[in-house]
Amino acid sequence: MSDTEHMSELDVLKTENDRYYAFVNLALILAAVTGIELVLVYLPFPSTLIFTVLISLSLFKFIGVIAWFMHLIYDKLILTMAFGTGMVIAFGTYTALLFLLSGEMVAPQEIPGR
Amino acid sequence: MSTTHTTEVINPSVHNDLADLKPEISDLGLRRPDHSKNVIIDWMTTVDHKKIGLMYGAMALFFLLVGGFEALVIRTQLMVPENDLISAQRYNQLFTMHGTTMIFLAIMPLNAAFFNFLVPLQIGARDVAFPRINAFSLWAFVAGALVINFGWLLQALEMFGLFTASGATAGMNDFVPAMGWFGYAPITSTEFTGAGTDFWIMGLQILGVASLSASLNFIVTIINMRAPGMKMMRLPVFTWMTLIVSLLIIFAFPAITVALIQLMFDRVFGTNFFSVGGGGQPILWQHLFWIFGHPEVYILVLPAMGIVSEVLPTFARKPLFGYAIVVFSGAVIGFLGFAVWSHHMFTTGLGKIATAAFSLLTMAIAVPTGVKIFNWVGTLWGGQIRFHAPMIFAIGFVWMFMMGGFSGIMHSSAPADAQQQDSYFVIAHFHYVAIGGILLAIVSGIYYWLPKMIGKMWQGNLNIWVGIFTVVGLNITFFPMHFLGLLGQPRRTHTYLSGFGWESYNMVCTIGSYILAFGVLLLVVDIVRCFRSKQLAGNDPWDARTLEWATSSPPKVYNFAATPIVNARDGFWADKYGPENRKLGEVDESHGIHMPSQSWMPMIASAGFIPLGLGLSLMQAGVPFMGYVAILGLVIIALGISLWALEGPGGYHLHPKKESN
Amino acid sequence: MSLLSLLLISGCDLNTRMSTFTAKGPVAETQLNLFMLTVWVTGFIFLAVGGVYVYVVIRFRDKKDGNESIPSQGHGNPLVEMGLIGVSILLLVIIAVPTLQGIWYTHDVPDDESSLLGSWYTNGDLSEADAKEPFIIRAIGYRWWWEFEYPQLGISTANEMVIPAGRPIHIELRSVDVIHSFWLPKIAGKVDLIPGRANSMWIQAGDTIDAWAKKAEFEGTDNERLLAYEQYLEDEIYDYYYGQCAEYCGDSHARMLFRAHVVKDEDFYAWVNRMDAGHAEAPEGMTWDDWYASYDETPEELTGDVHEGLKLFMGRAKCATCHAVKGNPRAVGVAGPNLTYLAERHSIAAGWLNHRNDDNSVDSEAQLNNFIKWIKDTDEVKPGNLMWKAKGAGIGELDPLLNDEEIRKISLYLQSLQ
Amino acid sequence: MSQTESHDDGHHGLMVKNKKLLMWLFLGSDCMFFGTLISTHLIYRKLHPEEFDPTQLFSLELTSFSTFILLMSSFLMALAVSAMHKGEMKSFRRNVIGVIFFGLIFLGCQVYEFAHFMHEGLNLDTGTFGSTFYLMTGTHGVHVAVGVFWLISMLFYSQSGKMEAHKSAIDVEAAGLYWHFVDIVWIVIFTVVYLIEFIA
Ligand code: HEA
Ligand code: HEA
Ligand code: HEC
Ligand code: CUA
Ligand SMILES: [Cu+2]
Repeated sequence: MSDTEHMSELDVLKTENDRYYAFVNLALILAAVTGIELVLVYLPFPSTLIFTVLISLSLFKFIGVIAWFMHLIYDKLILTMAFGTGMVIAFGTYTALLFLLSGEMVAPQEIPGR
Repeated sequence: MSTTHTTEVINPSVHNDLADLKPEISDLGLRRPDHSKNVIIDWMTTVDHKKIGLMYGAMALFFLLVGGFEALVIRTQLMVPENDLISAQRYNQLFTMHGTTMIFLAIMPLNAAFFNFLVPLQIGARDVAFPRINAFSLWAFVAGALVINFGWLLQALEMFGLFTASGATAGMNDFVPAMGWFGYAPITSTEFTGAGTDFWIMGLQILGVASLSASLNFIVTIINMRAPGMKMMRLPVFTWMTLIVSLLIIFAFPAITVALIQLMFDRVFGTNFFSVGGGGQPILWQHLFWIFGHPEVYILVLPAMGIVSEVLPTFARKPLFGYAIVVFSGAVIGFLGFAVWSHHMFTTGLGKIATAAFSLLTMAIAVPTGVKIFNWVGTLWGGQIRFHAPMIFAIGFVWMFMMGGFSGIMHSSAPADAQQQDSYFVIAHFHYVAIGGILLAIVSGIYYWLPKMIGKMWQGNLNIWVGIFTVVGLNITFFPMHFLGLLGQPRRTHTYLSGFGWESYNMVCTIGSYILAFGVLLLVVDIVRCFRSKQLAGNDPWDARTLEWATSSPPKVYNFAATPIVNARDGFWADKYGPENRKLGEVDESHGIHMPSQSWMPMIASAGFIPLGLGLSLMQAGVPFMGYVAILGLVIIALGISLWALEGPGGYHLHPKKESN
Repeated sequence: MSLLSLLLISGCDLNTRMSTFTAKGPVAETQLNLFMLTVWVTGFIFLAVGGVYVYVVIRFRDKKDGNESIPSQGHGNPLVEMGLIGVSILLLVIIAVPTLQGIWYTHDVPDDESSLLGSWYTNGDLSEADAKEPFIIRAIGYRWWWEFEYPQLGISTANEMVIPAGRPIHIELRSVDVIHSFWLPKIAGKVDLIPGRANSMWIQAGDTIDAWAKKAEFEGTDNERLLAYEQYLEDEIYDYYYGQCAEYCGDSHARMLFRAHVVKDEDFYAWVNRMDAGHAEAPEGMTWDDWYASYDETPEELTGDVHEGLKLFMGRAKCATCHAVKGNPRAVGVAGPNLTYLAERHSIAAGWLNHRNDDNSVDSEAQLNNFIKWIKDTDEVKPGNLMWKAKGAGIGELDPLLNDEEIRKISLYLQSLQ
Repeated sequence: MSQTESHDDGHHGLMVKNKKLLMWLFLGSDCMFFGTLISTHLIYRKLHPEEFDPTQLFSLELTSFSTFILLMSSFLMALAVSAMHKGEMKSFRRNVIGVIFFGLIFLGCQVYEFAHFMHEGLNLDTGTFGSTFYLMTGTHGVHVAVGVFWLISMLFYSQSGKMEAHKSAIDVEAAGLYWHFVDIVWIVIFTVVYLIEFIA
């Protein structure tokens, strides 16, 4: 943690101890969410609803790990920018790609003479 | 104030701070190769960004000649219709390797040479953030270049009857890649091409590792290693462009890395990523390639723009017009570049909506590019333009690049592109931006910075002839190609019938290419003459603006005896002409300068790429035992990296005597 | 430089065989117009920016007058920047709007009544479904030749297609091996044939009568109109068009050419009927049944060059294993081009070997030489092609190879396919 | 590479350690890397929805379990980094052993899963599904394996006594970032590759 560099030993201990609880809570939540996800897919709700919820939950886990375990919320903005740029480009590009390729354009393999 | 063409003689022994230093023992218990008297060992184990830059430059110039030679053979073959100087197969290998060589082995490393040499100097740093990773990038590049070109060796041996493929590979005679520089599936499948494709895949993969590691290094360097006072908005534009290009590289290369892995799996393990029989879609390769490929062309051109943005202000003796907006438009070009990849695929049946979207986004790129052009003109406006060699090429760059950009705009109109795509019109477009743009800028950079790099000054007026021959040659070679394309000549054709009205154009193009090549040859001669020149350059031969000119030429290992404190954009200029409060300051370095230790490990680790790459390629071709060679390569890499980690960073301290000026 | 370009432009003929400057159909015309628009717009910018640039470089050169004072260190001017950005965007909009129109127009066969096959095809019966579709040709790319199939008309040909003038045609693009690209510059820009992908495009040689009349602002009775239109087609459209594969597809990519004969409706119908019937008779007027009876039992009685050529074609030379000749019940190969009415084509080997006279007739002497050359040096004319080596099936793998006499006879037989 | 150098953490305007910035940039780049792999898989699922029905093969229970394992390893990793910052070597070592252990379990599950799938007839060359599935999850597995190897090296290095809490904290943190990233990639894969296949 870059911000610990300028802290005294004691401050480090204190912040780390504070974070400890955040970590434990997050771990419990992550475990619970994974359990919910597992159950959710079998529930008889409309599939779009389940789909949306699943994606949101996964997003939530994703952000949770990045923000706390990876300290992004504690750290300098530049790191969020470095990672975020990659995320945004990857997400944008591949979402576009997913729409660019469509099943309609798929043709069976052409065999001479058929 | 220093005048141009300083002739003061500096006694090289005065500042020799290294003489009394002895190598230390690393954490592994081995002697570090520091301060070796053996020149070869010294260069092979160096972690000095300046030496690494020079090596990149030398290697890249060599490959520029190789690629240029390949182009000359291509042009000679096309001089007259139905020529049979070389076979179709050889021709196809030549243009594939010409494109690959020029882009990955000539222009990219030439840019890397400038990054390496200049960025730490321009930001007032001692070195890059990770000097050993930097050395690793260099040697990985060399390994990749060797793997890609290995096929030529086999092909040459086969041609002279010294080698025939036998055993599992019996009958194979295509060892050099021949599927075009973008290797569209499915011609890259084992059904259609042989070992050449594997060398290409593995070579590009290794080059990718080299580029990625170098780029990560540069981003960290630029963000973290700046001298005090060197705020982001005070960075020289060249450094800004390096930063943007490095970001483009780290976000663009993974796409092709994965695509190459998938292709390799198709070839080696029979997967179905791109093979139609198993449901694969060859079109996917095109998308993945261009997701990388289009940012790649801006990766090539942005450093060139950076160079020009340094040269023009220096020789107009004015600051860059609209600095902030030039930087910003560079970033916009870079990131818009991720949103236009399908303009290379207008003829693949994208559908109306996608075609329209990519058409418009592509046009949008003209705006930030135009901003740069306008600002360069603005820089010259009201200046005091001195036509020294670097300036001649920079002025040529703006002009020629603009022409290349305009044909890009013609491509961006999708229906018009339907007639242009895969014709010589495209060849004309990108050679204007590549040669008229990038190459001229790089030549300008060479003329500008070589005196800094080697401490010697150019002699005579050969540079004018270089300028005349390259600019005239490039226009004679590539201008007619616009017409060739519109008259229907497709690219990548090893020959053509007479009667289509292409003969005279082709003849003119070929003649032009020889004029161009002669220009390049003169450049090489001029560089050699510069190396042998007796005239010393002095710190600041051009009356320049940025920090690298504040230190000696060539700069000492430690770059700056005392880290400068920057108080203005164009800090060195402000130091010379600015008000008192803008002059450079100095950090107190009484505790000495920490220098990194040299190391064998980067080179050893990257040497492992050679057996890995060749092994995997030949294994797929069916050569026995090659799997083991590949594993050996992996072991070498792992070993190199582990020892590298264990030997520790080391380092020593220098106490340079204060420079006199 | 500009002098040189002027020289090039004025000194050179832009009406060449594959020139995109002489557009002969609405698709190519749209594309050409757009191109010219980009040329004008960028040309204008070139002159404007380039002019200022040259002026600046000359005006502000260092006068060497000993005036060493430093020029004013101006940093920029936001107003100028914004203005220039605005102008750039405006100029781009000028290109963008017609580009969008062009993209929509060139994408699909126009959606109107007269585009349907049923609205103009009067040569025999069409199925209901076919009549309601545009005219379809399936272009299938092989390394290194083209198959052109007319699914609605039940015929198939190779490398030289025959199409009626003034009729929109929907082309389905398919490939059996690698990517090829269909490019007929005077009629339409290219679209790729990508394996595994259902690409298509539309082409049309010359305007339809309505479009033409509108463009020419023709006034007059229907009959006059028809005649004048016919004259326009005669003068400008009926012709022999050159095309080429435009995507690198391996060794002989340079030699993967094709042709389109654009003809009047009646000629097109006649051609279709001939292709449909195929070669109903064996040489010298024998029925195929008789010929095969003799071939199987008393082959020595079939004498004369053509008979002997056909015997070789069916027998030792194995030609029929790869080639189909409609009518001939045993020549039904599919690995190579369909050879029905081969001798009427003006080129072979996918357009590489030509035998066309200027008056649009076939030069039979050159044709014979080309057949001989092709069969003898298949691998030299097109390195790597399947006819020479095909895992044991190629004629380069015959043992012994065909001798000159045999090749001559086969070629003479091929010349009888007309 | 626990000892990647930073010979001079100099005067950085932004006060982020070199190695940390390097690692985050690398992870940003890796987003593109896994983005390519995952999107290839999704694209082929979209193009050939009927080609293969993975619900017959996937065992959600097993995959949920290994997801859980990986999440917990991430938790331990966070604790290990924390311990390192506090200079508590022992606690650091304990947590890292836990991470390694969980990582190995995850790999074990994956090996088992692959073996099972192959036995059931899903191979690398089974249509596009086999190709994309194995390459994507396999690449992730290789990342996990590299992480495990890295942590094991670190463990041994800490045993050798050469590791000083404050100097090496950054190395541990870099390894930690890498490990967490591998975890979040799996979070995505778990949802878009496994779970959504089961939505009725
Ligand atoms: C090396 C660098 C480089 C650069 C900088 C560019 C710049 C551009 N390129 Fe180019 N391009 C290539 C390298 C490059 N290209 C290569 C290598 C290929 C072919 C690959 C292959 O197939 O092998 C290619 C191919 C290519 C194609 C595909 C052609 C095809 O295959 O059919 C297209 C299509 O849109 C295109 C467009 C553009 C555009 C719009 C720009 C723009 O960035 C240009 C912008 C610049 C200007 C417009 C000039 C200055 C501006 C002004 C003075 C302002 C005012 C102007 C206007 C308002 C118009 N390029
Ligand atoms: C940035 C890159 C770059 C550069 C600088 C060049 C430089 C040149 N290129 Fe390049 N070219 C490409 C990138 C580049 N090219 C790419 C990407 C392709 C597409 C490939 C593909 O389709 O896959 C291509 C394709 C291409 C073609 C089309 C081939 C085809 O489609 O069939 C042609 C044809 O004229 C050509 C010509 C030239 C020429 C004459 C030069 C000249 O500038 C070269 C000038 C000469 C020199 C620099 C060398 C000087 C040498 C000597 C003085 C002699 C040395 C002697 C010995 C070594 C013995 N190039
Ligand atoms: C193994 C398959 C094969 C055999 C056997 C074969 N051909 Fe071919 N033939 C081809 C293929 C494939 C082509 C297309 C080659 C090309 O243009 O690239 C071709 C092209 C031709 C053409 C040119 C057609 C055109 O429209 O351009 C002629 C004529 C021809 N073959 C005649 C013959 C004769 C005569 C024989 C026997 C002596 C023969 N072929 C045997 C596969 C075969
Ligand atoms: Cu077919 Cu090129
Ligand atoms: Cu592009």
